[in-house]
Amino acid sequence: MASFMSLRDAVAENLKDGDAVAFEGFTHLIPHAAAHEAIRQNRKDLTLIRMTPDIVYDQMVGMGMVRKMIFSYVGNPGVGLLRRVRDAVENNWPQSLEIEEHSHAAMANAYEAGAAGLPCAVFRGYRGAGLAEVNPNIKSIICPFTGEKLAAIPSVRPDVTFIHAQRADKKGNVLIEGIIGIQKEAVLAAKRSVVTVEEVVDEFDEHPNTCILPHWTVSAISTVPGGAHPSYTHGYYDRDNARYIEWDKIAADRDTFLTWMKENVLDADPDAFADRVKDLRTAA
Amino acid sequence: MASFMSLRDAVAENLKDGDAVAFEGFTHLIPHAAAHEAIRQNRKDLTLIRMTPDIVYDQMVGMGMVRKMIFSYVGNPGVGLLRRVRDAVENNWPQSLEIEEHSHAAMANAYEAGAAGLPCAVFRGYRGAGLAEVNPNIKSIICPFTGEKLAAIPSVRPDVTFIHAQRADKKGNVLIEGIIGIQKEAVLAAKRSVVTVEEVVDEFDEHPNTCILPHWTVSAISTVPGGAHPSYTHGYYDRDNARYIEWDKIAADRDTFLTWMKENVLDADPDAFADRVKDLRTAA
Amino acid sequence: MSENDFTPDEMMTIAASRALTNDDVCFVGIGAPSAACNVARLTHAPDITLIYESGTIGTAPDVLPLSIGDGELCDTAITTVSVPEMFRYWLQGGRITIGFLGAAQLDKFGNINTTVIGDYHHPKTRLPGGGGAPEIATSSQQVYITMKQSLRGMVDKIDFFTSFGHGDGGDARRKLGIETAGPTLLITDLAVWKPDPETKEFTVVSLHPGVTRDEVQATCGWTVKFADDLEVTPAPTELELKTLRDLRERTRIAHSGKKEKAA
Amino acid sequence: MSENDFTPDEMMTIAASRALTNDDVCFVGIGAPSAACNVARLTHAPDITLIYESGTIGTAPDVLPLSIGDGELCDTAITTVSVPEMFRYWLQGGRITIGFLGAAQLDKFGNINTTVIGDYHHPKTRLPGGGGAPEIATSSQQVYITMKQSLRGMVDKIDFFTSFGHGDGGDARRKLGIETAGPTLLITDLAVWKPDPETKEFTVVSLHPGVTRDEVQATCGWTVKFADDLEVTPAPTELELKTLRDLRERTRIAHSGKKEKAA
Repeated sequence: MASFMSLRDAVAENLKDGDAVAFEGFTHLIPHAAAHEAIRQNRKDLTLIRMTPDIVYDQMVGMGMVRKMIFSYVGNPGVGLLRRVRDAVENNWPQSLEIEEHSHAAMANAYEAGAAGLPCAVFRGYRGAGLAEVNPNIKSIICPFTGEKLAAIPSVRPDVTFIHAQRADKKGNVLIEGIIGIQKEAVLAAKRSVVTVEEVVDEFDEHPNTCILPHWTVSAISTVPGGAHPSYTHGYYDRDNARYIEWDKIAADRDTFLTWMKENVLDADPDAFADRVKDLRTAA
Repeated sequence: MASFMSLRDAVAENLKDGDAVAFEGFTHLIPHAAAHEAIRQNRKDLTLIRMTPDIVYDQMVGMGMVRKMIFSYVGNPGVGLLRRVRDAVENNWPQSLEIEEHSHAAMANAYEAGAAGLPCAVFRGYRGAGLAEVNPNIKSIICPFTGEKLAAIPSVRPDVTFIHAQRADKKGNVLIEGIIGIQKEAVLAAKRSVVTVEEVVDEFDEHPNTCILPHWTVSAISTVPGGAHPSYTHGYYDRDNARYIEWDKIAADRDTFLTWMKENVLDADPDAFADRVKDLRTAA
Repeated sequence: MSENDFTPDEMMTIAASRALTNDDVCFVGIGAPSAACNVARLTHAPDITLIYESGTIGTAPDVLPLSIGDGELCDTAITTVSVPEMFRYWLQGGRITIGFLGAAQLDKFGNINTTVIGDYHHPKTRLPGGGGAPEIATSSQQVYITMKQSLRGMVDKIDFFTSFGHGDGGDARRKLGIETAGPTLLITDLAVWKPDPETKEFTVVSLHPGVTRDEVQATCGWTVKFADDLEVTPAPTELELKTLRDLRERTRIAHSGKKEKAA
Repeated sequence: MSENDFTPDEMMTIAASRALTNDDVCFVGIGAPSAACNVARLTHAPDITLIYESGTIGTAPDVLPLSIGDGELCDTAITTVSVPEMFRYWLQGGRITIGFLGAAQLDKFGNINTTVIGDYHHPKTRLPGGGGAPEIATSSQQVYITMKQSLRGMVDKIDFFTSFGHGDGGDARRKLGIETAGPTLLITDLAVWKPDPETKEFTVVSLHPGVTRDEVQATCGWTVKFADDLEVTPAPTELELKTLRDLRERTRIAHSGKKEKAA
């Protein structure tokens, strides 16, 4: 049953050291504010799960919070590499990083299987792919009707999932629209879930088939306007592409990175996000 | 690529004797007009596929068009049994009927697997269920990670699927809304597909995440207002519950059934449907 | 309103409604389960979540649907999802607290037949079949069953295992790898039954007002066990009865209204 | 506008755009593939269906997206679906006619590496990884590849098989049970390549205007085969060039516009 609370309390209550955690978002609706709160609360020994780790995972890895990362594409979308992740993988800075790497199809199926309560995902994939040789969690099953060999990987079942969404209603039902990505599955697959929203409204007046998470599937809801920045929220504000391009420079150097993190994350708070999207607001 | 054509042509071009065919709809949007056209064209030796065979399948079975039926609930929803199907199963009238029976979960997964291009569906099901003993198409696989035994059944891949939908745009994209059921999967799983629609509009102005079948996934579109009657079309007209109750009496007797079929199906045409929903229209 | 001013069917529906709470997420079948769930929603459990297998989640119909896919279920739902999603994410995902089933045949361990009377391949009577029941019975956290008692319905041995209850009793579910609780409540027109903690045999724990042990036994095909501390089901309250009757009257008008219009 | 008034990169993008038709359903990656697909849509193939793995189907962006999930892709799409649906129904379902891939490393059989330079477990350079590529390469009916030629990129032996092309050539795909055609076209900044029907080795079938065989060989890590009937790629038309440049200019303004606003 969704409780409305501050983001600080939501993170404190739901994210523990050692957790397997997904901050999901597929370019759209990336829960930056929630990830920054996790950084401020200095959680350790995390297993980060995400199809497309980007800036916030680069930040958490660079801050030494992460033991392992499960992913399918580790890049700054449209810009290039994630330099903090590279530094961890190539040079163990600030600590070593275990990786479990999949394809998008595999991760999408693994979240789907997690949401569906299954122990594994079954799909046609990884044929001739090198990942099948380096990732022991890629196995296969045989179709009992055709004899076809299909790929199987464990379902993804995070301890806690964080997502950002457009809005909640007063009962705590959560609406996601636009590029909905994998967020619904990531919440349903998780034991606990925290949703930051742009706003809370009395009730929804949407199309009957929109993507809605009923209140009883969500643990906590925090109102954080701009909480996806520099990602975007469809209907609220645009993607701040310049920040993604800029990140490439910030993350290139360890000291520049640490200085930036202190100023923009450690010494900031969730209220800062509303300001950051002021000039990116879209017409409703 | 969707072609706009008369329902007569659409059925003639896409449904052949001996086909495995799904006329799908889950209470909502049942393609009655298309099924009646198939009856008029007197297709034979069909394998009918549907989660919830109801009046139209009762009619096709009673008219001797059906060799086999694959289903998960064979009832007149909210009313009772399907008397023509019973007569075929219990008394071989007008001919014997082979059945392949599943649970809803199994059929839903089998359509999903068909749409996903997989040879089989894998799910947690049929535990302790008698169907697993009488249906040789219910097998199992073992999760390679947990050792859990999961159910597997062949995916559903109809030769042709018929559905009814709210509307198409001029390019042939098809919009389905409300109780969307299994129709999208049934179309994507099939080799060919025919959609009857209430109307054709210039373009859609809907929510970005509505259920839409792109024009290149559909073979033929026919405009048949009222084409779901006595089922309903969300936003257009209500369910004609009285017809479902009435059917129980019509189907109870072979002669009454045959007389009704001649008057209401064989001697009618798709245009008749618009009249049948005249008094059931809902406010837009 | 006196204690006798209600029918056994009304008592059954109201007793079933009382077993539901605000925190429940119910997978609702048509008929008595649907009426019970909606009476609960309209009385003591306004926040209960009702899910129909057609894909409607958190629905609040003003009249009872004739089918599990009536339009009003969608109109009043929080959201409506596809049928594969319903069965994968919501039922198989373990999110349903109560699966509500009816039965054509029921045995004392809560196994249900709605498939055939007689042999499966050469049935005397072909029934509609299981629909969602086989997986509702195993994926819901608990299963509640409602049915009218009769010697034809409550039988020593069902003709077909449409859905699995407690098998031959005891830990039969665990032996099959089923982790959910299965049937934990049976509500008939005469009594409330619960499974014995050990044997899992349904035992009468409460007789509806005015019902005798003999009446229960006379309409049940197995030898009935009664709890030592057998209770009497509280009679329907005025509010419960009025809520159920109003709901049925609204339903009758809605359905007959259509009939007249369309005729 | 003379033949020399275009860059090799422009020629590459335009040559790639010409390979696309109105009937194609393209799974589009970011960068050169995205530009090529949108030039095709804005010139000779207005009805082409562009799909980005973020879930947008039939999208028609006015500017090139920076990421595969930019808002405009959704705004202009016929519909936007979830990511699991995208990979299950649309890619795995066999509905993609052309999967468009780039490469960090490519070998002569169209095998691609975008994962690591060096050993997987102790990489010299950790690249972003495969994303959708492993299954795009096997589930799309055909695969088109675009990349700029370089000795670092076009190598005799790739360090990691991110996605499978024709393996070691011949019927390597069939041996793995892969039924799709795989890489059927490679378009670089210097030439158009097609696999030999038998060996599946990429062979230059067309040199871009002004490009020599030596230039192609000098930027390619394997010994290049040239078709007997080697052609010259038609230079970009005025319309093609204008379309591409206008698209890039609109994109530049849109992205820098944001930058100024946000700074």
